[in-house]
Amino acid sequence: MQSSLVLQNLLSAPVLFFFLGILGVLVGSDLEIPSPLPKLFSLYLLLAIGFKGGMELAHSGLGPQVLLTIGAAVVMSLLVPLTSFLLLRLRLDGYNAAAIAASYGSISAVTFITAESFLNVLEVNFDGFMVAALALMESPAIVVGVILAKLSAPAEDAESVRDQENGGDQEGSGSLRWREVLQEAFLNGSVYLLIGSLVIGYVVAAFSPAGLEKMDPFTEKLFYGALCFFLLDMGIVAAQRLRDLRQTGAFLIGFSLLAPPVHALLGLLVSALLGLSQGNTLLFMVLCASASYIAVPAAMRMTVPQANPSLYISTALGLTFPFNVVVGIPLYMALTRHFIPVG
Amino acid sequence: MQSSLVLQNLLSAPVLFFFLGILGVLVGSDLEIPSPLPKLFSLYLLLAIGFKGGMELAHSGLGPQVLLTIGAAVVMSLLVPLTSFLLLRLRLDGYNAAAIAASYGSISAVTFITAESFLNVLEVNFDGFMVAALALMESPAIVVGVILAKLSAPAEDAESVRDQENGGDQEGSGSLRWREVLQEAFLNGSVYLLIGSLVIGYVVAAFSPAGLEKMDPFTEKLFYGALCFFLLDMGIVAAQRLRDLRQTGAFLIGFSLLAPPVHALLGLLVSALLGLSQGNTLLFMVLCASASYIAVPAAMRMTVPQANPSLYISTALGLTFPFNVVVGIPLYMALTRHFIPVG
Amino acid sequence: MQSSLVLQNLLSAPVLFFFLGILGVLVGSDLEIPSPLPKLFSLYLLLAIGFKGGMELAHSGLGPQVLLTIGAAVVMSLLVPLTSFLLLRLRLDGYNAAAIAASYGSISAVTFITAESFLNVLEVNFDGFMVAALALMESPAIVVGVILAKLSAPAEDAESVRDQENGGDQEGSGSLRWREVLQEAFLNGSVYLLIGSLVIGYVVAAFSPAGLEKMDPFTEKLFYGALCFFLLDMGIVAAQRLRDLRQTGAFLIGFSLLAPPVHALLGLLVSALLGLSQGNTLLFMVLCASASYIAVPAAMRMTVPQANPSLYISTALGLTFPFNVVVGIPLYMALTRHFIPVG
Amino acid sequence: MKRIDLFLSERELNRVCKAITAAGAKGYSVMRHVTGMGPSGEISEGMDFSGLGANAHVIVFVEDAVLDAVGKALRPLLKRYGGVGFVSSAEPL
Amino acid sequence: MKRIDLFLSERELNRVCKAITAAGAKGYSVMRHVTGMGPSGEISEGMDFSGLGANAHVIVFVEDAVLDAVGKALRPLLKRYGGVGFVSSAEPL
Amino acid sequence: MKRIDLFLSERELNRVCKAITAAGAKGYSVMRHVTGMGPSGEISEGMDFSGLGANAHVIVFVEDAVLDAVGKALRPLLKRYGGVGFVSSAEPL
Ligand SMILES: Nc1ncnc2c1ncn2[C@@H]1O[C@H](COP(=O)(O)O)[C@@H](O)[C@H]1O
Ligand SMILES: Nc1ncnc2c1ncn2[C@@H]1O[C@H](COP(=O)(O)O)[C@@H](O)[C@H]1O
Ligand SMILES: Nc1ncnc2c1ncn2[C@@H]1O[C@H](COP(=O)(O)O)[C@@H](O)[C@H]1O
Ligand code: NA
Ligand code: NA
Ligand code: NA
Repeated sequence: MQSSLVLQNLLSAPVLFFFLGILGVLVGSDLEIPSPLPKLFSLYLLLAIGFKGGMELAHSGLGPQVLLTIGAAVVMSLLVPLTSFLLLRLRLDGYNAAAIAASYGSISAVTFITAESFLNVLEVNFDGFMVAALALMESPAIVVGVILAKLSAPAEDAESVRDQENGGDQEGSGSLRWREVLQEAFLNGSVYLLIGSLVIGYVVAAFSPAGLEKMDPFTEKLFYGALCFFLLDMGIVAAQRLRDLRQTGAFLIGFSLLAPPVHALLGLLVSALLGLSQGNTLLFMVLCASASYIAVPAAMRMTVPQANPSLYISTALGLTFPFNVVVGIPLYMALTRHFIPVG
Repeated sequence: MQSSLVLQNLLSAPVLFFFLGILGVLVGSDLEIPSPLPKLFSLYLLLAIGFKGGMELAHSGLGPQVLLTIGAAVVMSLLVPLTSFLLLRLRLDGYNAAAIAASYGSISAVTFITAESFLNVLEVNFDGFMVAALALMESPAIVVGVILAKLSAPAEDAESVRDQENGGDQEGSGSLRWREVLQEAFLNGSVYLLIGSLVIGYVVAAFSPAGLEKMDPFTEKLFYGALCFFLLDMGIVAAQRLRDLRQTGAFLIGFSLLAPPVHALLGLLVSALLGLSQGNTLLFMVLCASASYIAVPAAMRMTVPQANPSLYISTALGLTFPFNVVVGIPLYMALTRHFIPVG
Repeated sequence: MQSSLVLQNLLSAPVLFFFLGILGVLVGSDLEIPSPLPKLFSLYLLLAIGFKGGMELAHSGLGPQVLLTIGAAVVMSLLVPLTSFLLLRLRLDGYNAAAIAASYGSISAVTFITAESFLNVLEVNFDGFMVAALALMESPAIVVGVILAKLSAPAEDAESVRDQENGGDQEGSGSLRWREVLQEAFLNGSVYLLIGSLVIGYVVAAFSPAGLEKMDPFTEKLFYGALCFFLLDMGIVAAQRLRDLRQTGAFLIGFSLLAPPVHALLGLLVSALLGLSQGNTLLFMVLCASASYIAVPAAMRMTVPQANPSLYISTALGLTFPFNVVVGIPLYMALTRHFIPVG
Repeated sequence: MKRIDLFLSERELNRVCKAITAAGAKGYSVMRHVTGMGPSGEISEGMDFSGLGANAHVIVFVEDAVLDAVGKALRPLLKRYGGVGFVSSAEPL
Repeated sequence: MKRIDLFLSERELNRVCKAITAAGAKGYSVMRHVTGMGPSGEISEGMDFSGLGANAHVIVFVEDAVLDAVGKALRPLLKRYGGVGFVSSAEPL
Repeated sequence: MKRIDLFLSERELNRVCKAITAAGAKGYSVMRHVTGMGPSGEISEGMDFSGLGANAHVIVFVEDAVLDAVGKALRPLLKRYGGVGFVSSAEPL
């Protein structure tokens, strides 16, 4: 049964297109999705998933289970960076450890979407409020990452950074820096679009439900195919990142492949305690297991410029993302089926 | 009832996404739809609305009421620039007054589309031939604008322009200039695509109706969602334009907020005289009330380069467009319901 | 009946949008589809047609007729360049003759898709395996083209090319050159995407058919409209190419208008021998008649840089493509109806 | 040899390119979707779909002898429709 | 007159543009979706949608007198966030 | 320091970039979707999806000492596949 889950995932259209992209790079095809087309698909997926999530949230309401699950998700996005940081600090300096930890505390929306598609094919139900959990896990991890970076900064370094800052862009005091961090954490384009679409989906479902049906062809019908197209590009990009792993080192490669299942197990534990359904458990595990390559790198680049972007991008995008999409999702589903009772 | 109309508009998906875009700029999110993606949506909307309009025109036929309505629309697109010009001349030089007047005589396809969506949600019928009116209101306003600019040009200035022209691009005589104006007015990309799609929709509906059903998922089903996506970007762009209003001055701000309802009232009067249905009346009012930020600026930039583009773009896009989409449409609908008898 | 076929083609939405694009350039409209949007549609069409073809291939299976037809298609893609080359050599040097010959041996996916749409409207059946034939006709023609170019290269020239190569990019021996040719022939982005999507469509249909229905809105429903949009751009591009024909000369213009019907007749003969259905016959003829303006030019530019790209692009895109789309397809259908028995 | 850099609205591009070749330059390159700020305000990427259009950046490498003709052809266009131009020295690679 | 060429991550673009105008330059032009290679590795087009972003190329033509101020404003930004800058000579067309 | 500007078909880009780094340059920047006109005709934006592809603009800032090596590596490529290259002087900001 486990192996059938793996197969069912491997033989699904989205994962096959992901492989097609990876293979293209490996065999040397010049296939590429020119910029800014990937951005179009990425914006579309965020808008659609947010809208649908908000719509379903309006139907299910904000009961105690919903709030508890979302709360637990936020706690996970604060916890995971802390434990990851301690581990990463064994080999990396504070800046890089903090930036990578933030990435793993946050989430990958595309991994989540792929898991949803997988559940759809298996005909396992899940709830729209999981999208709210997704949306609320991005920002806390960023804030934690910045705090960790500041705490681990050598004293003079912190000083000189502040000086540069003052000289450079005339921004002055330490308090201003915080505004920047919060802005990067909460108003990052992808976070903002996801939360905004969620709210809009909620409002439309609650107040003008006639609009839902008219949105359906765009946000629902088109979704699966657009995901395939985007995963084709993700495969290309992930494979290109694999080349960077030479400079990444064995430690980080190990981390990026072991962190996902470990965090997924943590998520399974929490899901069991919360009494989540099988579908929601898989999604919760995927949220914990996945790492951000959009919102967090964007924020870290601005707030912790001392960290090397290629380290956090390469691991999250080149290893953790493919691992979760290909192996992780069916593996977590097998665990879910084993430990979580049906319905 | 009026307030419920406003609410129904405010809580519709397209308007909410428009707000999301505006809010994003105001709070400082870095959300953006990179170029040329907005162009994709803008071309798509023109193609789809043209095709659907042509299709419905083929069904309704070109009866006297249709021709009369289209004729009245064209007359409005000649009249509105004249009255606007007289008003604007109070404070602005001839070039700028002419360019802005042309913009307000012409139309905004996206405002029209948003009004159509609004009518759909209210389940109020309207006719496909209104798209033909839309398509035919762009060019006359441009021609009037250029004539007004020429008439108000100081004698020596007109002379020197002609000289420069001759020296610069060797284009020679004054008659050639007219060819350029007509080309900008009638062959402008957006005018051309809209009219072309209208004709194609008509032809396909009349001669190979089997194609209609196959176009439906693209031109009809996808439309509402694509409109939402595009309005998200329009919100971003409109809000960015708001910054320019500092240099615009109070007079122009007042004009851009008062002209729409005044022109809409004119449109209501004409609609009542023509005996249009409620749905068509709203669309007619919206045509009169809206201002162009695509075709007209493109044409004015080339034919009246003495005018300051940021004046006509900022007012049409930064104020008039949001006003119409948010407040105008439900307001005009309330007036329609009050003055126009049901079907 | 023949003339009704021509009309039915001329009045279909895709062909009308193609005309709209051509007309736009001729009358001087500034309508354009900015890059990389055409690439989006081109990638989408390849993905969708490949996926659907693979899906139908899985349903029909790989019987002897299927393999025979595909084999015959590959043979045609080897034969056509040879005969074309002999003809072109009358007036052109070996490099240019070889590059143009390769283009006419290969295929145009958009012409094929337009023919499929035409069959759909006529309600004539055709088989999914024809897409496999399409996919397999691109690479052989490229290989033949390169061989022809090498064979016709003057001895010293071949020498000096190898030297430059060695000096230039340090790539060394003649065997390495072959790797490059095969890579351009088989791993060219568009070939790779088409074959890859075909395989994925096959695999999904065979192993996880639940995914088919979810892909349907993207790959099937949207297809016709997207084709229209893309043909609008193809019209613009084709018309722009027409300008280059001045330098092309009468001989090449004649070739690009006569080669398609001649090759189509060859295709008709083969189809009759194979006992193909009417629908498959039309598609086979179109494959033989069309010329490549994507995969082959991309490959020739790298492997036969001595040839003048504007010659092979202008003829394939500016003349042969419009000829096939507008006149060829209905003409070939008339011939099919005349010579191939129904069902 | 001289290198000419022009920044102007996409809308004027056709005219400018025609003037460049008419003045005797043998080639030019165009980058579009350029944004920026100049005497007449800011051009942001968001305006690309509007009638205002974004900017284009045109680069022309010409022989010293042709510079004058190109400059003479372009200056009135830049003055009339807006845009800026700069010249520097270069040599073939 | 001087021509300044900057290559930096799109993410820093806003800051850099503000610094340029604050330092007294009268205009600048921006090209986005730029890829490339530099001391800190390769930036490929594929990364454009990710949080890393692609590069931007900023061109600023300034009077010689303003060069110092612009350089002073930009150097710390380039040092902090990455990116490179070069100067050459130019004159108005 | 020298500034090298290359204009060539997107198709040759990979080769050219490899040659640049192999010749010892420490970085380069690439702009794609470039159109233009040169000895071998016009490249318009519409051709971007076709096999011809649009042009790319590559900018390389190198130490004077490296210029020769880069030039030597690039000239045969430009000759073989088409494209042009120019050099001018520059200094770090
Ligand atoms: N000093 C400058 N340096 C670089 N680009 C400039 C400069 N001044 C103007 N530009 C560019 O030229 C465009 C048109 O300028 P203008 O219409 O004169 O404001 C601007 O949007 C900028 O892209
Ligand atoms: N020598 C150079 N010539 C041209 N562009 C460069 C050079 N060095 C760096 N760059 C550009 O600057 C970007 C940022 O460099 P960095 O972050 O310092 O690696 C690179 O991605 C390149 O686009
Ligand atoms: N003199 C020039 N100035 C600027 N760009 C040029 C020049 N000549 C050629 N180019 C560019 O180089 C590309 C390739 O040139 P070619 O293939 O030699 O015709 C052209 O399409 C232009 O983009
Ligand atoms: Na996580
Ligand atoms: Na109006
Ligand atoms: Na062929």
